[in-house]
Amino acid sequence: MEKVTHAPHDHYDAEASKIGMWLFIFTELLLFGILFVIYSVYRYLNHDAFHLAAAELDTFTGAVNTLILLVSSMTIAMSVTALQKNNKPLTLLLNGITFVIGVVFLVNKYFEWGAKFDHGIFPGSATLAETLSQGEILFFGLYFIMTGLHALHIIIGLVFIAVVMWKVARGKVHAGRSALLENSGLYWHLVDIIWIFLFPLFYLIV
Amino acid sequence: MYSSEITQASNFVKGVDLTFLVILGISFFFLISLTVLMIVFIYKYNRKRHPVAKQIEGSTKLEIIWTVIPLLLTLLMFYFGWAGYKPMTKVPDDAMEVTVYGRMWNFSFEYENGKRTDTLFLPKDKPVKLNLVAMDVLHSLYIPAFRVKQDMVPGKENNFMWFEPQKEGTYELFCAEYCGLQHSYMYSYVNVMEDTAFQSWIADTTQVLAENIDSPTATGKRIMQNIGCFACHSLDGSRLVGPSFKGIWGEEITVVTDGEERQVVVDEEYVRRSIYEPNADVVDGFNKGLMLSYEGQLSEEDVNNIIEYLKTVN
Amino acid sequence: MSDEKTHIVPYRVYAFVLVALVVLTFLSIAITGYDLGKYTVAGALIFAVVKSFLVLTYFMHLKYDKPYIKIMVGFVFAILVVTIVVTFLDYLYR
Amino acid sequence: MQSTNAVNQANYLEYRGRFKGLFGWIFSTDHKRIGLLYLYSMAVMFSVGVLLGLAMKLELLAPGKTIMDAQDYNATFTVHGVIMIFMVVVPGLPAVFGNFLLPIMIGAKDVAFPKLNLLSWWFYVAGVFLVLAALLFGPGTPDTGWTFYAPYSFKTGTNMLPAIFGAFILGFSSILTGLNFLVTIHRMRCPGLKWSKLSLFVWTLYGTAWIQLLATPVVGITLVLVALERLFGVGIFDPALGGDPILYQHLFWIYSHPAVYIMILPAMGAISEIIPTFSQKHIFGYKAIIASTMAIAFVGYLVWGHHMFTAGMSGTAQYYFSLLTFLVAIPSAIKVFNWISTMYKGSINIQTPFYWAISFIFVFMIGGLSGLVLGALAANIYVHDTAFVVGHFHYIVFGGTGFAFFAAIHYWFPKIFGRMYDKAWANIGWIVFTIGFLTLYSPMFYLGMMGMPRRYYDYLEEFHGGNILSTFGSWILATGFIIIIVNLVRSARRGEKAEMNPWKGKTLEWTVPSPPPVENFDEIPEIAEDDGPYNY
Ligand code: HEA
Ligand code: HEA
Ligand code: HEC
Ligand code: CUA
Ligand SMILES: [Cu+2]
Repeated sequence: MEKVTHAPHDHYDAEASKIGMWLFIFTELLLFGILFVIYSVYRYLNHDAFHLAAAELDTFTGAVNTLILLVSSMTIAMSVTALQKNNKPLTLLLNGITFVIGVVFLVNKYFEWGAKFDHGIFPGSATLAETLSQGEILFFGLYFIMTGLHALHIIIGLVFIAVVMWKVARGKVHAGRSALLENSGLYWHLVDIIWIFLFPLFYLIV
Repeated sequence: MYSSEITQASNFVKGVDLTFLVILGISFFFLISLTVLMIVFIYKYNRKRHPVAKQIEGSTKLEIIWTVIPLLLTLLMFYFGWAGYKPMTKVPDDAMEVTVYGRMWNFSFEYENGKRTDTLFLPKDKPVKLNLVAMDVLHSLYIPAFRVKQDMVPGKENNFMWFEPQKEGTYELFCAEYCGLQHSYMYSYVNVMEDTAFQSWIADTTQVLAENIDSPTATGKRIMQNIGCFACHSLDGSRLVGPSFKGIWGEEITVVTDGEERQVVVDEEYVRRSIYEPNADVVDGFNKGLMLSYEGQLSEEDVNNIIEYLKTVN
Repeated sequence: MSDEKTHIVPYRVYAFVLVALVVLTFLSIAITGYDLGKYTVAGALIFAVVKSFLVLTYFMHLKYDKPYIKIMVGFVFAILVVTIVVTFLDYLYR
Repeated sequence: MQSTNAVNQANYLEYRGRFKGLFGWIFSTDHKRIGLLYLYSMAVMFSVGVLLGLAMKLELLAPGKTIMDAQDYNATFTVHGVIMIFMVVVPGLPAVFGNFLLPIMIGAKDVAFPKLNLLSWWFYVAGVFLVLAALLFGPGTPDTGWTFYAPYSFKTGTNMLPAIFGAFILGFSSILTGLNFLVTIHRMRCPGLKWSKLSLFVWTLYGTAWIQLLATPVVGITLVLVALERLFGVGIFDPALGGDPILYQHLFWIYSHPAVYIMILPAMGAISEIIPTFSQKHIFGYKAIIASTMAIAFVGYLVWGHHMFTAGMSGTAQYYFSLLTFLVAIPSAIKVFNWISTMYKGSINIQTPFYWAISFIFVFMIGGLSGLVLGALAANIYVHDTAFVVGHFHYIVFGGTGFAFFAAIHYWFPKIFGRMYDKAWANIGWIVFTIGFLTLYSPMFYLGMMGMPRRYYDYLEEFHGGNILSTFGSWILATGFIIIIVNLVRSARRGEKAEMNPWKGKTLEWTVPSPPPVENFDEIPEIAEDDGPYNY
């Protein structure tokens, strides 16, 4: 580190904010990781019921959501390149695409959950308790918790992206100070990775 | 350790106590020698006596020594702990079985012939296997004199413990897992007797019969005692977890049914429902979900006896 | 420090990665169509692992980051795996 | 090390920033002020916890009801445990001394993210208020024990939700502090300060920060699940819906065991600073101590199941956890040996911090060795959930972290406040306190071996003797505590002015004035190649 002469408060260290973000991502990974532990334990204990229940979920919606989320991950990754090449409009456009895709993802989720609710499948519902086995109740409990928490992270990610876009537009985030954009990217990729695991575990393995 | 004069109260005492001795022995050795060493250093190398420190940065040899020796010692400790514990998991085939029901906040014991008690009676020198059934939350069955303890987990299959009492006498039995308000009153006793005495005790159902003929009220009270109603309901009007039974018969009370308040009179039907579906009508001012259904545990006849008894509590 | 040399990743790298990810997704959907019995879960998870590996290395720039960041990331995933394994020491042998 | 006196700057206590008075503190991003904010808020919470502890002891003075009902007692030990663990010893040394000293010890002007640092404190306060709200409003104080074991935690009618969310937010505060420290240590070391030259306190903060970061989310999500369970009945831990209560215990201890090392590691770090200073001698086995720190942090992550030996785990898991528990004891042993060897051929200057440090070693050994008893399967089955465990963890949490905290506050007091306390009173406080401590907690080992279960409001007559002695000890302890606190509070305002380096310490914080100026250093120091933190 070279000598810092100005006040510490506005000193900018891109690497510091990057590892700060990574460390935060680690905590998120553990948060979801523990849910995966719970999932695998209950899957192990209620093997057949999980199979049955997973069949209830719509693979198609899940697959669509997976694909669009992957695309959004790419666009936000590209936006960093765009910023580094000093292409501000393209940066904003790519971020905008990511944002829109995130919203579409949520809309899909809304309809998916809505359909489940219409069938009387939601935590604590009477249908669950009366018609389904314990393993299936657990499956849906985990389904709602994990996808719900994931959706919450999408929302946080969207807010993050919106803030970054605003700062890019205002010129506060630019090629020389791109850490914030990169961090929003990192966060968004994390959300993507989690979905990469959620998708097979809930929708695919039937 | 637990009153040393009654050691050997069960077949596990030896293994457990040996583990204690080994670990405590090593521990005291280290505690005392390190403390003494520390005091000696402080005295000897005090600034007055030793004004200039000699700079020593470390010694790899010493580091290795004091990594390896504790390592070996801890492995030894692990070994004793393991060896003392191992037999606790292996139940002999000929063990006598007793089913233990744990609920807030009492134990009840059911023997192979259906007899139920609130104190555990056991024959000496015979292995017993206790099948543990938790009705509501976690409890833990703990008999210090026998050095045994096992949590009772609701919904868990194959939840058991075993031991072989080896000395006649009466021993305490505690609930060792925190289970709510009356946790500290969830204790009972183990009564170990000669095999012959035990056999005649268990075969003796006359006591029950006599009381049956005697009067239903006495039977009702005994059933309630054994299954543990009085952990939550008092007979003298004081408020425990549930409403007191004093003078409830014929009383008009406020209950909450499906979220709505209504008035009911305590009669046979209401009491029966309170026992089989306690959460249908919840007495105003008390918590739902604490009392559990006794469906399958108390027969129609038992409940009739309880009702007869409740009529008399004034 | 803001002038620290940053690696600019060309757009096409990202595009390739996306194609790979999409292909893997379809493959994993296809493969669960077969009845692999016990290996269904393992199969699906392998695809997920490969996909997240791609995301980590390219989208998240790990490839171009200093070694200590890579080590940290690897370490955290290892911790997660170990936690699961140790938990299963209980459930597998109950 | 080269000293850079920033005599021209105002010291951090007097400095006037954007805001005046109280606001100048609670909106300050200065790491030193934040450290003191933690100190004061923790001291308040700690006093509440202590009062609850004394109340419990008074209740246990005799069998039957002494001063409170069973429900109150259960609520009391729950709140006592929650306050002591989540609000006092987990943030404990890192939040107070870590914040104050870390930047100075690595030659930086502040932590990497000063605003985040302030936010952590705000989270801490918010968490505290949420938990307090659970006590004062709603259907009753939580009564589950600090472990919140399922299924009782969603069966009880008491006010669990605010308490759970409070603990969750406290966890968040802890994560942010850890994150901040990690980045600071990675990025802000002054030139020449290689990893192999960091002071040992910084090393323990580093290890602790990793545990905070990686373990705390686990308890966060677990508590959220309990909350969801209460709100919606999802079934995750409810045996009636197929859930497994033992899985709850796994998750809880995956956090809470590493958490005990969050408590003890910085404490060990502080001791590793004090012993060389007062022996005027290089620490013995610098590298071995660092290695043992990291080993504790890592292996400590893998032994959680030793709290569950009677819970109904598989045999394999029990053997594994017991074995690893023994392995994690070895690095602690290494530390003890190195500390004692540091005194060998030193030139020992006996002062209050040193008294605290050696009593730390003593009670820590007792606590740790009793941990070995608990780690052995056969012995654990017998004394699990008895007063023996209560004895173990008070010896090691309170005797370990608590004593180290007192050692640390007496050691760094002149640096923090720029004044010196009355040494005679400090020593009197120490001796009274230590005697009280031993009287209070030693009988618990005995009671546990007699078979008295913990969390018992009432007990049988045979346990009476031990409890009387123990209650008696709690009063001596409280007396000592009052002496110490009064002495410190008085001296912070009226004590003699302290020198820059009263103990002749060698780490960087002794090269700045007492109290340190706002930005710590006028000029960032540079560490020479052959210089190190313990070169006397
Ligand atoms: C600061 C916190 C702290 C620390 C550092 C420790 C350290 C240790 N703890 Fe403790 N523990 C707690 C806090 C802590 N514990 C708490 C709060 C609980 C109760 C939770 C609850 O249920 O509410 C608990 C409970 C607890 C249990 C569960 C008891 C039960 O409920 O049945 C066990 C069991 O193995 C255990 C073991 C150990 C061991 C082996 C160590 C070791 O790390 C100790 C290592 C130290 C030494 C060994 C001493 C120093 C070395 C020497 C003097 C040299 C000689 C040594 C050898 C030859 C090896 N602890
Ligand atoms: C740091 C942790 C800590 C501390 C300091 C204490 C302090 C005290 N504790 Fe304990 N206690 C716990 C942590 C702690 N406790 C936990 C986790 C439980 C388990 C709860 C549960 O079962 O869920 C428990 C349970 C517990 C019980 C058992 C309840 C039961 O099982 O029935 C009892 C019984 O008497 C008790 C008594 C006391 C007393 C009398 C004090 C004190 O009042 C003694 C007086 C202390 C002092 C006078 C000063 C000490 C100074 C410091 C530690 C450093 C200062 C630090 C700062 C200012 C930041 N406590
Ligand atoms: C765990 C504690 C607990 C146990 C054990 C328990 N009860 Fe209850 N009981 C309650 C509570 C709490 C209520 C009030 C709420 C309700 O009605 O569900 C109650 C209500 C009742 C009522 C209605 C009382 C009234 O005033 O209207 C009856 C009758 C009753 N219980 C009988 C019994 C019998 C008989 C047993 C034993 C076989 C028993 N209870 C065991 C907790 C318990
Ligand atoms: Cu049952 Cu405690
Ligand atoms: Cu532990």
